[in-house]
Amino acid sequence: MTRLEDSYNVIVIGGGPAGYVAAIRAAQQGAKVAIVEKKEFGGTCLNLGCIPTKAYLKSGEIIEGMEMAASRGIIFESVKYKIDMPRVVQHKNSVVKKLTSGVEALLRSNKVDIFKGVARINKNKDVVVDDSTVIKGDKIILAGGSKVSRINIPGIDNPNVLTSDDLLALDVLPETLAVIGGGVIGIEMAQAFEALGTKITVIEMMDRIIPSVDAEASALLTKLLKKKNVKIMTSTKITELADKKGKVEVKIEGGESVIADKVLISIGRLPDTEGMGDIQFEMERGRIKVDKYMETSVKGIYAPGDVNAIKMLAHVAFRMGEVAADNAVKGNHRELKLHSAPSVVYTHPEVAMVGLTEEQAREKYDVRIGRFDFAANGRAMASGDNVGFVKVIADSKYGEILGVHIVGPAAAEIINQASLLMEMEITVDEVIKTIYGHPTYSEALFEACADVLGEAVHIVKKQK
Amino acid sequence: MTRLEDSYNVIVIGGGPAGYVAAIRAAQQGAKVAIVEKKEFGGTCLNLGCIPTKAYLKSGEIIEGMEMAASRGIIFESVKYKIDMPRVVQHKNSVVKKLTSGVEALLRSNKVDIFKGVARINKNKDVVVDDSTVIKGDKIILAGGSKVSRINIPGIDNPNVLTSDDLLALDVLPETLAVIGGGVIGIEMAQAFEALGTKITVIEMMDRIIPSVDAEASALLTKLLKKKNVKIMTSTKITELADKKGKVEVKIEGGESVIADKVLISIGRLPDTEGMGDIQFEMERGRIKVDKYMETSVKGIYAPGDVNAIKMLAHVAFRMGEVAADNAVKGNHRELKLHSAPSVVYTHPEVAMVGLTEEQAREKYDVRIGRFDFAANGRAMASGDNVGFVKVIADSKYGEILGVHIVGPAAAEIINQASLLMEMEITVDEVIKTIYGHPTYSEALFEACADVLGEAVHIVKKQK
Amino acid sequence: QPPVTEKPRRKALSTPVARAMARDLGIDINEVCGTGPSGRVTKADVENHKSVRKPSSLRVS
Ligand SMILES: Cc1cc2nc3c(=O)[nH]c(=O)nc-3n(C[C@H](O)[C@H](O)[C@H](O)COP(=O)(O)OP(=O)(O)OC[C@H]3O[C@@H](n4cnc5c(N)ncnc54)[C@H](O)[C@@H]3O)c2cc1C
Ligand SMILES: Cc1cc2nc3c(=O)[nH]c(=O)nc-3n(C[C@H](O)[C@H](O)[C@H](O)COP(=O)(O)OP(=O)(O)OC[C@H]3O[C@@H](n4cnc5c(N)ncnc54)[C@H](O)[C@@H]3O)c2cc1C
Repeated sequence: MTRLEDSYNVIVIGGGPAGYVAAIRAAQQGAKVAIVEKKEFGGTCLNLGCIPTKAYLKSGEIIEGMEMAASRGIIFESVKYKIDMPRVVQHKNSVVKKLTSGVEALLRSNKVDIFKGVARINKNKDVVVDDSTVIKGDKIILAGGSKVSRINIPGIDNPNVLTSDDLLALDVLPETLAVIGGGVIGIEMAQAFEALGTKITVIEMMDRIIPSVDAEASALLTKLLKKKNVKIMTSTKITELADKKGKVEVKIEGGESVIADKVLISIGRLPDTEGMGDIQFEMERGRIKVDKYMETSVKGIYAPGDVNAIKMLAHVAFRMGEVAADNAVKGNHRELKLHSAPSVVYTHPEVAMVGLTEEQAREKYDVRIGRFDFAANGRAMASGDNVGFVKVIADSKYGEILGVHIVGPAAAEIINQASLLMEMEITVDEVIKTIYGHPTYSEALFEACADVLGEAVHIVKKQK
Repeated sequence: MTRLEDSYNVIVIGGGPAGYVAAIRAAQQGAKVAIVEKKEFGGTCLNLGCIPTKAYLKSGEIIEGMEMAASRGIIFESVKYKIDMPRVVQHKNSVVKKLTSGVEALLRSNKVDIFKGVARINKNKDVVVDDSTVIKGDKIILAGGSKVSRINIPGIDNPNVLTSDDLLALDVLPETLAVIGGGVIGIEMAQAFEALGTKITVIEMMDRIIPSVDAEASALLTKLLKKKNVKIMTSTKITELADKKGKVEVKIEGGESVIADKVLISIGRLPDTEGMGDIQFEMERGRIKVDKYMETSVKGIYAPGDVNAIKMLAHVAFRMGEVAADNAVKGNHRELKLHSAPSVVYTHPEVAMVGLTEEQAREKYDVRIGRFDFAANGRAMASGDNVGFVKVIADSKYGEILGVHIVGPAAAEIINQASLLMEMEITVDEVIKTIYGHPTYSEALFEACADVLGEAVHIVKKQK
Repeated sequence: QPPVTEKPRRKALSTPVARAMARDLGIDINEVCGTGPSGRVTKADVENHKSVRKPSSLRVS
């Protein structure tokens, strides 16, 4: 075993969003930092998550644009196209490569020492890389992230049963795909492959897809996906995955089987706890427990990001990494706050939310709802992208914004404004003092806030 | 002459953004309101401005999407297309029609009485429609808007010399177009027609196009337009428009002529003061002077929107209309504030700004600049739309945001966030407390704010 | 030469929700100690102020 001379203020395990941000942040504050990564920098997000899916979805948008071209007077000689799947994958990989090498450059420019290999913490709280190199540090940030979770169901090992990792590497477009699990990942994949031309069936156990978003948003998304011929089965349980002459037969409890070329299992993700090594952490159903400072039950070891499974999102991992770094370097002082962290589903149209759903808000507050439909938004009309709405949930006493739910164009961008409103405790009456540029999609947020107050100009007045 | 029995609390002249918003707002506050419109509701903005241009620009985006499809693995059978110009115009008209009839529905639902015809104010401060119907009211809101301004230059009456109104009605796509005046309207038109396939030359008197935006933004836009083969001539004066066998020869002072099928004159707009009738207002170079309450020199008559030419933008007209209505109905109490009104140029990529330019800010403040390039933004990369930057200008004492300048994807949406920050006096260190969703274009604003503080994680650290 | 790392200081600010709540409860917002970003007075600060205030008004000084 090699023993390194160097000793660090902070050692980070894992180079995903939580880890690389923690490392850079700690370095920015003057700490001497090492980071250990066993695969590629950027973690799930850059390599197998956020970025690859968005590259595919954009391709889908191009195809949709093309399909509405004729009605706008752009007459293509032919509207036929084929998907060159190896090229799709290669394009995606080249985007990923640029971003991951970008992360490495960021780390180097901040003088973070880079170790490649599997890190495990030993009994002395040293970090051991590939069972050989020992690194010593004052504090450890364990940001191992997550991996796909599997279900224990007969036939799960069929080679045509895929994880999202596998699906994103596939260089033959499947004709048919069954998506088991209609959460965010399942639905984004469904949307992406639908746009490329695959025939999709989504199978969800709960009574609606993406149960985490507002009921109305989920319902509209369901309707829109069905219109694109995505088959959606809710309240449906699968019992077995059987081989059927090279296809997969997905057996359904009390119903007819679904046959598909490939099956995507997208039922959730589990913390990757390989880095724990010899340390016993307080756990909670496979997750490393952390306090509001992102510190684990073991003093001096922090665990930001998917590894604590509080909210498995890249931007949450970013923030957790920042908080962990600040506390590791300067002592526990910065608390994690997540009440204004948005969630986005990158479908077309996009679905986005922040704060409470209407159901949740009504339990705790006396609420007023403001609503604006994109059907009446000038930019949405001009762009032919006018399905959806913005719903603002405010408390009726102070006009505080409790939640915002959007289905529609630019939802992912508009929701950041809503997050800012919530973070800065800006009331609906203050929002409408701001001048929103015209024509913009985000005017819909302005109008929805005005509607909370009964002052929206662009909403037809209900007659009594 | 008919004499109406009815008398109104507020009479609005002009049904454009300033006028229809004023009418609805006044009605919402319980006033009895009449509105007079001589052409179509929605004014310049809906009929001949914001909306038609954005419909064209979206079509351009579809074509650009198509052009990058192959690199993403979407192989179209043919990438050839032709523009069916009558259909382009008809599509645009159908969007416009939906929106303008929407405005009429809004007015009716708010019980605003509608008069069609030319309104003029007589000596008694009554409003006379088409020299026949007299309407009496307590207050008048004169929102006559603006019309194209012409220059006195030989050859201006050549039928191939067009205004933006004419160009948007054209149902034969010109092969070549000379754009006289490289302001917002000229450049948007250049972009739109370039995308449809016209060969464009922009001729601008000043030393850069869109001189109102930040120098760096103007320079980047120039570069990008040139890459698309738009020819841009700055510091260039024209002397004559001569007929040249059915084409137009644009003669240039001290230089070679530009020959084009059509010439667009986009050198500015002038207030439409037809509604003034017999009233003498205090004027300023053709503009009706108003105070901060939007009231003219004549008590009880307000003049919001382009007619006062303070800032000829639709969203500014909206706000002025609101302010005028509030003051007309409840007495002067609400002041117009424009410091956080954004401006957008709907090119591709979009250009947007709010507040001071870097030059202006440096004159008055000790500033710090934060900057983030879309080249390092994940969503921009995944979408293949990664040219441009966000620049945040903050004062170094309090971190107050003085100006934000954006060239890049979703700039028009992101700028509304920046307006909100300025309006709410949110400092850069507060912005970065907010969690921005990932991957989004607006993360670039977050990073630029962090850069002001030297805390951006996603910017390569400069080595000393 | 080490870089000047003096961070921008800020104005005394309050959030709109905090202002609405203070108005409603008859609390002078300027008396509330701000703990939010930039020292901005937040809703939580007004709520805390409220609970701190009560006993202090009983105190005889
Ligand atoms: C298909 C898909 C799409 C998604 N889309 C989005 C989206 O649009 N927006 C969003 O916010 N989130 C999205 N997510 C979630 C997002 O990817 C995660 O929340 C985020 O990556 C979590 O960051 P992390 O750093 O905690 O973990 P990870 O990204 O998983 O990174 C952990 C890193 O640690 C390394 N590692 C683990 N253990 C060790 C060890 N012992 N030694 C050395 N290295 C180790 C791993 O190799 C990995 O690189 C998506 C996820 C998936 C699967
Ligand atoms: C090509 C182009 C593109 C533009 N793009 C944008 C953009 O993207 N964003 C933006 O913010 N702004 C844009 N503008 C500017 C925007 O259109 C104007 O700022 C806005 O329309 C001003 O509103 P207004 O109500 O003051 O005037 P107008 O829209 O001009 O409306 C005035 C109305 O009053 C009527 N009227 C006038 N006199 C009388 C009378 N005596 N009796 C009865 N009716 C009368 C007119 O018929 C008209 O309908 C654009 C303008 C042009 C020309």
